[in-house]
Amino acid sequence: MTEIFGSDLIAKIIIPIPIALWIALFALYAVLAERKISAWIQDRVGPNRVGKWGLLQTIIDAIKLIQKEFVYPIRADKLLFRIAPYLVFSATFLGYAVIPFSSIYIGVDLNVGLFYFFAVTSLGVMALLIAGWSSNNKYSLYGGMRSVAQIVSYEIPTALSALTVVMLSGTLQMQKIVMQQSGGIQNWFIFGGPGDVSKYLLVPFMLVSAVILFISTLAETNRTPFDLPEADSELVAGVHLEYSGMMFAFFFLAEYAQMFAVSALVSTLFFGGWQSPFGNLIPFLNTPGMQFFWSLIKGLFFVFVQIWLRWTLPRVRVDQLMNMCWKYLIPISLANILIIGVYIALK
Amino acid sequence: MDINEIYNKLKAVFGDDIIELKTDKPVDPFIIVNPEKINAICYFLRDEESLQFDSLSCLSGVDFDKDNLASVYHLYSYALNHKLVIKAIVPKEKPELPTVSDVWATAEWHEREAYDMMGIIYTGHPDLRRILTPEDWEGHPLRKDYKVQEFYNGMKVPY
Amino acid sequence: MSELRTEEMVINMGPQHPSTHGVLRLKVVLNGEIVVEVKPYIGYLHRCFEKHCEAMTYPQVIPYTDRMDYVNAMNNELGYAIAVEKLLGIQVSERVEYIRVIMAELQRIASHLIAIGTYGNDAGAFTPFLYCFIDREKILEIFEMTCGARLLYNYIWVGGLSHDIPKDFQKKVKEFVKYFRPRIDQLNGLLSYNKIFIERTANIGILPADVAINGGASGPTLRGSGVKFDLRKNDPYSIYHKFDFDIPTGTGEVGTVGDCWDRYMVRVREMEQSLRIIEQAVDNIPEGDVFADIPKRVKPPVGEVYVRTETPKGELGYYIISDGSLNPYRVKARSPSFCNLSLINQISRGYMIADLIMILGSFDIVLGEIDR
Amino acid sequence: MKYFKHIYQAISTILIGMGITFRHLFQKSVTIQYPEVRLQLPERERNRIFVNIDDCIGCDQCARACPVSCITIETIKAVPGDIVGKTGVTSQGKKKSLFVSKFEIDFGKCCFCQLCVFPCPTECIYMTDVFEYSSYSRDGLIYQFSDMTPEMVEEKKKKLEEYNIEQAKKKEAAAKPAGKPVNIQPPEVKPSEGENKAQ
Repeated sequence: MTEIFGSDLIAKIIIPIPIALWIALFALYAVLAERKISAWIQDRVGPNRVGKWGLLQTIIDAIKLIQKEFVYPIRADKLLFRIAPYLVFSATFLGYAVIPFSSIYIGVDLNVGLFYFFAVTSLGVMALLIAGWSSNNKYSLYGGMRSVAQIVSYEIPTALSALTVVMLSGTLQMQKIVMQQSGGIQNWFIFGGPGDVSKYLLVPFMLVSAVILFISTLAETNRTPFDLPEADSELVAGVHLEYSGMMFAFFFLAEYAQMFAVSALVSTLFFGGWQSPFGNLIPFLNTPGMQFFWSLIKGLFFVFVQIWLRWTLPRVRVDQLMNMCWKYLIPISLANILIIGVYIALK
Repeated sequence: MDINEIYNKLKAVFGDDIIELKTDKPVDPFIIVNPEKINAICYFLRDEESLQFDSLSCLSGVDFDKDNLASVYHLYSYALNHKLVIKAIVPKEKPELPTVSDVWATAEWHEREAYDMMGIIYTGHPDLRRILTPEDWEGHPLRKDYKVQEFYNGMKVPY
Repeated sequence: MSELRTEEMVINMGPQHPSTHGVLRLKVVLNGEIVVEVKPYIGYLHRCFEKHCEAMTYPQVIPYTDRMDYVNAMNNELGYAIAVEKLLGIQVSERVEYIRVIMAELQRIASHLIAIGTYGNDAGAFTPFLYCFIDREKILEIFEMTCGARLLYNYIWVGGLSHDIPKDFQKKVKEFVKYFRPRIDQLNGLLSYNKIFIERTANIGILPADVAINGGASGPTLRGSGVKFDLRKNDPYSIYHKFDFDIPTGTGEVGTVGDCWDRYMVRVREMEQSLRIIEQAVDNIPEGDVFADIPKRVKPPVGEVYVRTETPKGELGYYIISDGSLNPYRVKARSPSFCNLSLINQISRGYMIADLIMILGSFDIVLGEIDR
Repeated sequence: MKYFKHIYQAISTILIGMGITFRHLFQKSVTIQYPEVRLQLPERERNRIFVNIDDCIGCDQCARACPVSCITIETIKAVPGDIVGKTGVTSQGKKKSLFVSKFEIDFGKCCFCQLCVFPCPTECIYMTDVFEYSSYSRDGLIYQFSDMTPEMVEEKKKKLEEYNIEQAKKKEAAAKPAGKPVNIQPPEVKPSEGENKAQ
């Protein structure tokens, strides 16, 4: 990057801008997509008044939110109340730094990229707790407490299932993980990554790993069926309860940004990231420009699955959430690690 | 079980506390009982092997006539599939009678409602508060001589 | 180190809360997420139904009964009409009875659809809610076609009906029955047997049969506890004795008998039974005049009557005292939701706050009926 | 074993649910784009009431049938020789002998129960399918169906008063010799057939 921009500093300033733009654009249209897909699932039409097919709907909504006054609950801790939404958003935004969008475009290709991703995104939990506590509302406090328990617990299966890939690839560097999956669909880590025929033995275990990663990242983004911090039927809106206007919009933005971040993580680790599924058969599909396309399309696919799940499933209860994590996801992913370890040792 | 049999059975046990059996009115015959013994009678009705009135369908307060209020119990037996109506009549000056909420748990809210609407006081009730009207409401609205209060918390009541 | 001081938290759930199904206020004492005590406060929707009735003539009360359980107006009217007819000593014609039964059963399905849909919504699944409303819309269309109103019908009158059925009524009803059967299966696939939903509802809020009977529970709440009791069968009114249908009860299929899932599932199965009744009735509507028995003046003799009917919520009883004038002396409505709700404190202790929502939802309360 | 059964159940039922919602993704929506597309309302539709005042004889039956008392009717007796309305008879040929000086329906109170429609002897009050009549103030929901201007009301009232005084004088005069009261003919209202009337 330094070669392109001539200076390291300028590169560092310029590189995050497309990501920020992408987040803004994505959040706008993910909200619309969420509303449209939910509408289609429910045999409705969805937003269709503002712009063609409602394309401008969320922009109008955002403008409305910007115009709104900041309302502070009486006796709220104003400072903490104020900074919480921005903290949530920045935690998510920091995670984007290590997501490879293309072979030439990644914020920072850290050698501990994956580790950094988990570390930084879980900072968001602090902000949620701050938001819940500072609102001075019992429902919000419950939401905040739940989200802490939930996100902290689900860090473990997330990390454990990602570890299977790390074991196979031998690196934490995101760009390297993607590079290893080059050469077509059969080299993706969901199919055992690069290697001889024996790697196909790993397919069921990698599939389990990918599913666990998907489930636990879903829980970390607080989406149905794991949207306990904001469970609208019990806690009304949980941590978001007292927020209005732009501050609420930031929570919203952060949620959608994180949806894409974790989807990109799943696709990076298991589905080849920006790699074309056809490998080098069609070289055009593997040019840096097309790599953007692949990384986005894969990410968006998982975003779609998240939306799809949300409009299908009921919400789990808080103790069942913990049960699921500690009794099901963690043991299974540990077993998975063991099996992959045995495989590596035998090879 | 026929109402006459029930009446005779009750009469045999409680004697003068069972005041009257009325069957002349159209439909639904009922038994008028001494309000002070209502609790004991209800226990008997529930626990007696041949009666087994295990549920209270409905408990209503009624403005019986000019001087009296009535508490009407519609009983039903799931076990034996028969019904009974008993009435306890209390004077308006002292509308008190024992609760039956320890016999049938459902009576708890029904009695609260009767208290709220009619002003019948059920002695021994665990939580006799107003249930439908606000706690600081004046008067008992379903009495025939009820006058709407002029102001409630500064708001004009008859709009 | 001195012990950590902990105290219970009191949460006011409602009167404005998305899951209290109206303006119900629950004062919940919580120990962490565990419910220690629930105290319902009702009366926010009190509209003086009983006092109003004393100033109305008998036919004028019917629009008021509609507004008690507003998602179930037909059954409210039916109970009231039967009660007044009993006071008057009128026997209505076969045709009227058949139409009444069809209407009541359609309304039962509509009411259960709301119960099921909102229950899914309580659990966090919004999609079944809207599917249920799509189906309910079809029923409301039939009602609208028949009497012009969609929610509050004033259709079943003392001695008859306000309108005869329109020409293509039978066709529409049959179409609906045909359309609705697969929708129940879809609902079962989407919600009833969903593992998460089962986890949320099975073994939650267990209501043993003896507590249910003693506490005055009725309808699906009672049947969910395994008591095979339905007024349509056990104390038949109208012409329900002519129809062949089963009484679904809670069996503890996925949990314990009397848990939330059983109460929910009783409703789903009751919809199937209602379809059966409708199918039997719709082809056999006899010819006749639905207005013939409507009295010119409703002036019952002195007397009193207690009539109970099986509404979707449970046993709706009308205790009507007549003093021989044009206006009833006293009308007391024994509403099923009122009695069912009074059980909530007993059975929700020790469960979590999320379960409390599920327990409340499984009673299918309508505040219009509780507060009257 | 139960452990794996739980996992199997969870996955299979979730997939069933997802299958159902996926199928619905491609189904036609049931929404009606309301202001542009309108449903054909059934002919029995019960919405805003309309009163055909030309046929109204001012018998007050609808107001008495109303459970919420949202109908207010005031009438002035017509003096003999005065023609009520344009023709003095309803479209069915019934004689009108009352000026309906006030016929108000408060749709803020109306509960659309249709009880007012059935007793009307001339079928002049009926429910239409107009449902869009919201208003910014509650007064906007009070509909006046009488077509009489205040001046006309004043005039008729005066006329009646004069007539009454005249009649009283006549009566007084007549009472002395014969003692036979002269009544003003009450409006002829046939007993209600409305209750039996279907649409």
